[in-house]
Amino acid sequence: MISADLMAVLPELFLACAAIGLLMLGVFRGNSATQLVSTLSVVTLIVTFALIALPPRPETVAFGGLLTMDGFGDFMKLLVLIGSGVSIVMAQRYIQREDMNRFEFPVLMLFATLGMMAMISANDLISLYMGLELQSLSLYVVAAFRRDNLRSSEAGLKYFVLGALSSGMLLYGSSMIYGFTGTTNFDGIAQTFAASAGNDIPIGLIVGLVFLCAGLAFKVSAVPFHMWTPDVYEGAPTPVTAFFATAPKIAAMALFIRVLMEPFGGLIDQWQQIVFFVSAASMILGAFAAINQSNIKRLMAYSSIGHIGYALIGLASGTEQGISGIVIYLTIYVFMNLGTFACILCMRQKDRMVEGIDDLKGLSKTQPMMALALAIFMFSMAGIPPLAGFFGKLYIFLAAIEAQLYILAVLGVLTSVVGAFYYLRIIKLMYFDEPAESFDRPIGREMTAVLIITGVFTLLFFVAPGPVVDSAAAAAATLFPG
Amino acid sequence: MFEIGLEHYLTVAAILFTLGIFGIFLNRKNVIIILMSIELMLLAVNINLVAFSTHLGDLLGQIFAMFVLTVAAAEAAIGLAILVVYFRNRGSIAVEDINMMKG
Amino acid sequence: MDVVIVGLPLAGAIIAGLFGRTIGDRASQIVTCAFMLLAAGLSVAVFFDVAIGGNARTTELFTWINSGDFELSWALRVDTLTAVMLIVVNGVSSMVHVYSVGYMSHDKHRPRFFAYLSLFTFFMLMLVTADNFVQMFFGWEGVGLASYLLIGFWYEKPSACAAAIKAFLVNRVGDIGFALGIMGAFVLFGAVGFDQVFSAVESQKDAQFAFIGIEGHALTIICILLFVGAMGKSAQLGLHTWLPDAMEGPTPVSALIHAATMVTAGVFMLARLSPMFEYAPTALELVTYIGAGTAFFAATVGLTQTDIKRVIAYSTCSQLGYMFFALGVSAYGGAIFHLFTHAFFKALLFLGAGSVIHAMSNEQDMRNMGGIYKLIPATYGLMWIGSLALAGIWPFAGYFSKDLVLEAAYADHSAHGGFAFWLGIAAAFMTAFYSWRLLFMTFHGKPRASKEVMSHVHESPMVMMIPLIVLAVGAVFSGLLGYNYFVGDLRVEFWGEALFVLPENDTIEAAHHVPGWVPWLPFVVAVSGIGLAWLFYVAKPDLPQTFANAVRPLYLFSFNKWYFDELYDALFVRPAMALGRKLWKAGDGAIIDGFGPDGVAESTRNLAQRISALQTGYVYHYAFVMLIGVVGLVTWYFLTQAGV
Amino acid sequence: MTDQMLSIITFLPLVGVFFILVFIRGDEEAVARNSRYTALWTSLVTFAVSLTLWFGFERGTPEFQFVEEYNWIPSLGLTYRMGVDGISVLFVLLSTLLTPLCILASWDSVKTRVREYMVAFLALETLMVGMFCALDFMLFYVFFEGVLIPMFLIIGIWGGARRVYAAFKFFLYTLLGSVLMLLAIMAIYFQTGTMDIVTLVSNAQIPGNMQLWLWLAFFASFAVKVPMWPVHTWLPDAHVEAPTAGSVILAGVLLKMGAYGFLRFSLPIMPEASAYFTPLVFTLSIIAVIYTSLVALAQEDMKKLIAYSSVAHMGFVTIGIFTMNQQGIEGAIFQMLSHGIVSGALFLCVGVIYDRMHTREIDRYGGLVERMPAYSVIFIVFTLASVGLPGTGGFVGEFLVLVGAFQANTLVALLAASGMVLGAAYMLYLYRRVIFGRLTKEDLMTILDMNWREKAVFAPLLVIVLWMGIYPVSFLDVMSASVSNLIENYNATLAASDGVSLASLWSDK
Amino acid sequence: MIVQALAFYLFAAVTVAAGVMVVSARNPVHSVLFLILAFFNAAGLFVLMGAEFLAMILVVVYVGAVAVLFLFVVMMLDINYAAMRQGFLQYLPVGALIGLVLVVELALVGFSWVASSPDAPASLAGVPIPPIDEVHNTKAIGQVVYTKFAYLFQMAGLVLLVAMVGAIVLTLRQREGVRRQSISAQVSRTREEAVEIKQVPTRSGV
Repeated sequence: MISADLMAVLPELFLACAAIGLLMLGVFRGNSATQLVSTLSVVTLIVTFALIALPPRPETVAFGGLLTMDGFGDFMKLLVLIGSGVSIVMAQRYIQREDMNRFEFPVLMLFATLGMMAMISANDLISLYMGLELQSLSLYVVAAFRRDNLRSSEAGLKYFVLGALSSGMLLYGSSMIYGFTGTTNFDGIAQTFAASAGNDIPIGLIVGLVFLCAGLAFKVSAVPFHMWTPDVYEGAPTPVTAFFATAPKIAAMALFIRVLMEPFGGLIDQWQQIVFFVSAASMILGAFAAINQSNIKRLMAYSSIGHIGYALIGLASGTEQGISGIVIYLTIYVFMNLGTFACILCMRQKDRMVEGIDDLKGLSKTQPMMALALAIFMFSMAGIPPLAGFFGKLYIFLAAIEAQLYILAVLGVLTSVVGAFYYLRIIKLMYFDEPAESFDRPIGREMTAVLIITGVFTLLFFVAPGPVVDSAAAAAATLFPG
Repeated sequence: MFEIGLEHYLTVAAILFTLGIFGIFLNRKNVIIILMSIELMLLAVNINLVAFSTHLGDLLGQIFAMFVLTVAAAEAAIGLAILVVYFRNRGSIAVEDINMMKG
Repeated sequence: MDVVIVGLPLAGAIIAGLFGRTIGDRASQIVTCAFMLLAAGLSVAVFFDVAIGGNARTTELFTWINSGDFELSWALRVDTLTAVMLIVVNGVSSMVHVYSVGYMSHDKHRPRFFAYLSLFTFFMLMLVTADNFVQMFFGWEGVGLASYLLIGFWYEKPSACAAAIKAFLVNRVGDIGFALGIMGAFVLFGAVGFDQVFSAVESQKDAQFAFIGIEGHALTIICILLFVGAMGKSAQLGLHTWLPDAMEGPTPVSALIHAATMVTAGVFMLARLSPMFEYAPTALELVTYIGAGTAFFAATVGLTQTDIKRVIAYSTCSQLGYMFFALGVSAYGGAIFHLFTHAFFKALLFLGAGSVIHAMSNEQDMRNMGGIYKLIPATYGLMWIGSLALAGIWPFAGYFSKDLVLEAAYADHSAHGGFAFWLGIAAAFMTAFYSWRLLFMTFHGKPRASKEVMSHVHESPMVMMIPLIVLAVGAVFSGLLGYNYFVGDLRVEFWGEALFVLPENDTIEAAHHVPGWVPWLPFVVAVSGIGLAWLFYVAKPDLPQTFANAVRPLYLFSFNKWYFDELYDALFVRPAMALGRKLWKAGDGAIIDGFGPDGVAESTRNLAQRISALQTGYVYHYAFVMLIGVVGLVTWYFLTQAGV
Repeated sequence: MTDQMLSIITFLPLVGVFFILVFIRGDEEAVARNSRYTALWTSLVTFAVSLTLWFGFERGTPEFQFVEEYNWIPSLGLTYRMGVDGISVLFVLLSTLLTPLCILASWDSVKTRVREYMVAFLALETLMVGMFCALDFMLFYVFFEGVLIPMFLIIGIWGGARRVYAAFKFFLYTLLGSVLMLLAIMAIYFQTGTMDIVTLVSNAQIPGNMQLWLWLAFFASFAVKVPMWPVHTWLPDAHVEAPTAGSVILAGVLLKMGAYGFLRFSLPIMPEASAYFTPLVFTLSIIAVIYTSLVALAQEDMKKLIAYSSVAHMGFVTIGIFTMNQQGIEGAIFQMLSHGIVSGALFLCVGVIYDRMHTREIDRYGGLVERMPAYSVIFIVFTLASVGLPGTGGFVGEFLVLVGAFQANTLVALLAASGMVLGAAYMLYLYRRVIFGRLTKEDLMTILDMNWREKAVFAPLLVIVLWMGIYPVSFLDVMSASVSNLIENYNATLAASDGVSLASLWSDK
Repeated sequence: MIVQALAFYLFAAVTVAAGVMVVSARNPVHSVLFLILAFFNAAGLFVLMGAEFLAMILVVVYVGAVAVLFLFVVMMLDINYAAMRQGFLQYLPVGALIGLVLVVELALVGFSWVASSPDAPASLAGVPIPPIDEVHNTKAIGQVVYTKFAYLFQMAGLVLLVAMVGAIVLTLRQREGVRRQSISAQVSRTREEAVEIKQVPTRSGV
């Protein structure tokens, strides 16, 4: 039994062991080994990726119901691994330049990734909590990783305080749920609803669910639990922000989906209202608040809030269509965001990072290819066809219409128009304005590679959306047995 | 009145939890108090869990509580570490001073 | 041959217009004049073939528009009516072309001018040869265009440009009516070809039809709409304001377009559509009233004008009124007859006036003329011929046509007929008066021009005089020769199918049987008008001033053309410009943009400001927001799920 | 080969883009020159290829032709399906015709970032052509919206002083409309289970009450695109600020997209709602015709004036479409085509003098005929075509629309006809102020007439506008079968339904 | 029964009171001390509920380690705690209201449990508490933690590892100029490099 369990968690196991191994390597070799450790971290992630992607993985429940391995989880894990891997790649140069050159950085990223994978697979409130905390603690640290930088440490502090508050809420909710169902296991919880046929739902359970959702909504940074996002995105070191914007979002979203769809699938009428509200509020805030920003990282924070709002529409619909919509959306979102952050990481003048949106002025003249890439990402985020972002929104809205969530759909398209405004503003700066000071060149081979890959993906997604769409749909389908 | 049931424990936990939250947003003095408030919240959660555990006759709640305690300790460590780092940079941990980034 | 007649002017226009600068002024003139003369010659041949030989025909060229039932082709329909018009158009046009060679000899844009003239002729020919409404509309608008171009020929003069636009726009107003009439005809008859429509009139004569909510007799409505078109083109009361201003164009243009041909297009149209109008008595009545009113109104204005060309222009307007009331009393042949004779003498008058202007170094104001009859005797004589024809003195052409028109009006024995008759008589008196006022002021009395101008006064060259003489011949003999064919005993064979009159409406027949005093009355008033003019301007030259002062309001009313221009300016032109500006600034700018995109953008920005102000940076605020979120949701569930 | 004809036409410009981006290297001068030539040749070849549509198109049948179909996103039932019928084929040709002319017109006037400019234009061509060919709803939407991107850049980068404002207004305004349509498309998909336009057009089966909502959503998109009053204000700004060629494409093709949408979707798919809302469309169109004509009278900027005239002309188009009879609809299509040519040419006319004087203010001109006779001739021809003089393309469409409108509602016809007067007023007034008058302005004394390149741009337009006026049958024949089929279906559906009412708009959700 | 109730009320009251003081004490040191008091009393509550092991580790781990850590940091940072800033009272009414609402709601939830589920769904209990006279609490926990919940136990280990790494990476500073012991260097010294043998000539001095 144990060996079967271990086989089921082989990727996670490998990742954990490799992380510890790399930690030891770092400890013995000192900070001079940072480059080595981070390269090896990327290798580790690639191997983990392969371990998930390549061998056939039957749908199993491991450790007596604590973890579940299914297609949905695997797909989301792959996305997380992509996010983490690319973030580490992009961080390599940065941590050298910005006095962060310590081997713990990639190791902590690995631990965070591990935590995310644990979250995604969680099939029990306790394993959910443990995975979440493993992830969160690592993230608190990497957010504050530039310890001599006030912004970075402020970001870490804020993230920590609010994160701890949110885990407190999540825990309180968990305890309620435990109390009112008598179990923490997802399958068990689901069974209680099956038994009670959904007509006699104790209020405590709903309150527990609200608290749980609050905790999860914090992790996906959905309004009104989003307040940390802009500050942390701004303050954290840029590669970390890139990381924040991708991997943890995916993991938290996966968790959110799993929790609501599997154990609480029977309570859809109740939580739909929460998700509805949270989604609407996120879309609105994401669209409006970004307009005023002058710091591009901050802008991306609001943008990600908005994107999460869209993704949550799919969740609100609670249908298979909706979930596959989210999966597709998040896939595209990861690529767009990584590309955008690659551009942001290239914003260096005289060997110093700049983050002002105005620094992008006239980029199309000084660095046309980078401007082109960023323009592609911006149009894509705005959801203009034929770029990838449009298809993400398309699937989400399709789900909303199918589930007759017309209000959310209308709200979604309206806010996407408002959102388009600030994406366009960046394009305007790059293309319509006269050049300001140009950025340092060259931008580095790995950045070029990231830009090209994500850019081509975003631009040409429409040519053959089939593979991504189909595998995402297949992944989502595993949440809907029968 | 003298029959101490689950609801009594839950009420105590609720009060403690609320106190914890209060501590976070009413406090202007320093961040350490916030960390302590978080500890209070987690304590409330633990009381909840144990109370449910006892009344359900199920050990799971206590095990959950144990892991919560473990994590809370880790959290406290990280929190204090970040706090120290922040203090070194800013020279203050007054909550009101932590607003370099906003808008 | 029909195609050649129509095509020659177009070819001339294209050659002169596009290649005029390459081939030079002289070649352009030769080409256009030659083509026109050729066309005129051919027209005469066609006239004999068709009108006398009774050989009406239609040449179909190729399909034009084909949309569902809305089918029509480019086609040339030549019957007697067309043949008459061909003579008029090509005859006058060729004369004007030749005349212009002399008149425009100092202008540097001659090829352009001749191209315009030929182009106009082409459109006019398309109009008269149309076999369907839409092609007629094509010619209709085309002559409008040519008129616009020719009026604005001297583009450097702001007044010319303004007059050109005014002419085009006022015509357009009429054209709306025409267009709507065509559409009505299409709706009613399901076709726009004349043959189909005319053959269907009988069956639809009682059809009802709703137009802008007004239910009414279909044919009447359609005919009135069509008549509105004719009013525009033929400068009838209400839509006449462009015609006097059109005198800004070179004088040959005035002769060709604004006297002989284009302005008579309305008359032609109504005659062409006689099968329809015959079944719309109310429309005919309206035509009569408008025509009579115009005849009278224009004559009153003509009394006081001082610009030599404007006087003639008002006279044209007035004569057109005669033609219209002739149409209105179903005397189609009479109307066309008057059109025919009028073309000659009015062109003659205009060209004569042009000759005077030419002689006076482009002076047009009669108050600055006088005493030149000895210097340009030929012109003087020709002007006399023209005026006599206009006034309707036997045996000049006008006598035959005008008298017949008035007799027909009288013979209609109806209220509108009577109205037309008496106004017509009054107008005839005034016509004679202002014609001789013109003659006397221009040629007699003491010279009022400067010495220098007077020293240059000279007779026009032969190239200008020959057309004048040709036209003068027409002005003298056309009435006499045409009377029998147009309105006399031969009229039935002559017109053939081209005109249609219900037997009970045949006023021409009736006109031959009016009381004896009726034919004499016009002659009498004409002679007395001439006498009065002699009294005012030759015998007692200070009398006009005294008289004008005595009836000053009336004088001003006439002098200012009944204030039509001022009225329209206040009613349409100014409000349109002001409204446009207001709609632009206030409507588009303040309201639509203000509440629309700009307003939304502004409030979005405001909202954005507020929302990002929420992000205070303080951890406790953030925690507070989270708390509110949670408490809010929990409370929501407590409220909605209570009892569950 | 011919099986993929539409795809070839659609994506041929992208081959040019590829060449420009990949193969053109060198100093700025060389890049600019080579980009120009590459773009020109690409678009000319595209046009030449597209002529096969003209010759190969079988008249007299309402069927879609040149149809091709491939899987795209099978899970959603989305296919890559292209095809043209009598309505769309002409717009494809219009697009392929105008693009090379635009490129030629920008030859000298665009001096900066020539490479990007040409790329944007070729990409725009692909999107425009694709939009008219698309037979899958989502594919249509992708092209429909995608057009915004290159146009936004064209206005924003190469535009005038207030280009940023104009570009944003254009983009956001039209985006706002379109996204609502997106939702409606989805709703149709769930209602009918297909995104195949051919199926939908012939047999949509959407309940009447739902139609009203869907119709309004489509209306939001198309009305902005057309643009109809009162959502037209983006147009003057966009036109004024866009570079000449941008204005040409904007007026020539992009405005047609909205009207095309009405024709292709609103009428056949939602016939009951269309019938229900016809009075609304008529009202707005009439206001558009009169209102914008009056506004045009007051303009001081040439491009703005022509832009407003576009709104007025498109008002005729919308009237024609909703008359629901052969003349009205054919007139509307014809009017769109001729307006595409005429307003394009007018913008080019403005461009000619703008390139010389760098101002569009009417007061800065006057008496140009003195120095620029050829220009004056061309300008007057297109002015008159815009005025709707018989014998030019402008007349046929306008007249047919009025004929159609007269059958539907005489008051509409009367009021719309008043646009004929106002149209003549502002156009002739413009012409007079620019061309006529005495040449007094110092800086105009040395202005040069058009060169061979400019004449080459106008020559085909001139030929077409006269061809359309004198022998319009060659165009009407192409569309008539499709239009009559459309009307038959429409009437059949209406006859079968028991109507809808506004009350039902709010009930039943 | 009465004793139990009295004990509960005592512990509960002190816990809550101490909690209030944690939040409101002016001096952070006092706050920490009140926190410790709260923990002690909560441990008492745990004992009342039969969770002895948890009560034990609450005292040992929390009071012994975490709270002391707090105290340590408070002292180390040497914060001036004098100023009670403005704005506290400003938010108090709203905050108090919301807090009150929350408390009431959460308490209501507690009472609803009793009302809604009178008999515990014991069938669902994955890990039933063995009778106290057979297996005591600590042992019962021990029996499952390393078997059934081994995965969680490992995860807890990783969490602690991350906490450790994080704390070190954030706070450990290697100052320049501080002399350190290098054991390997010391150990690997050889005689040759440590000792230099000087041949000092006699009678000439060094």
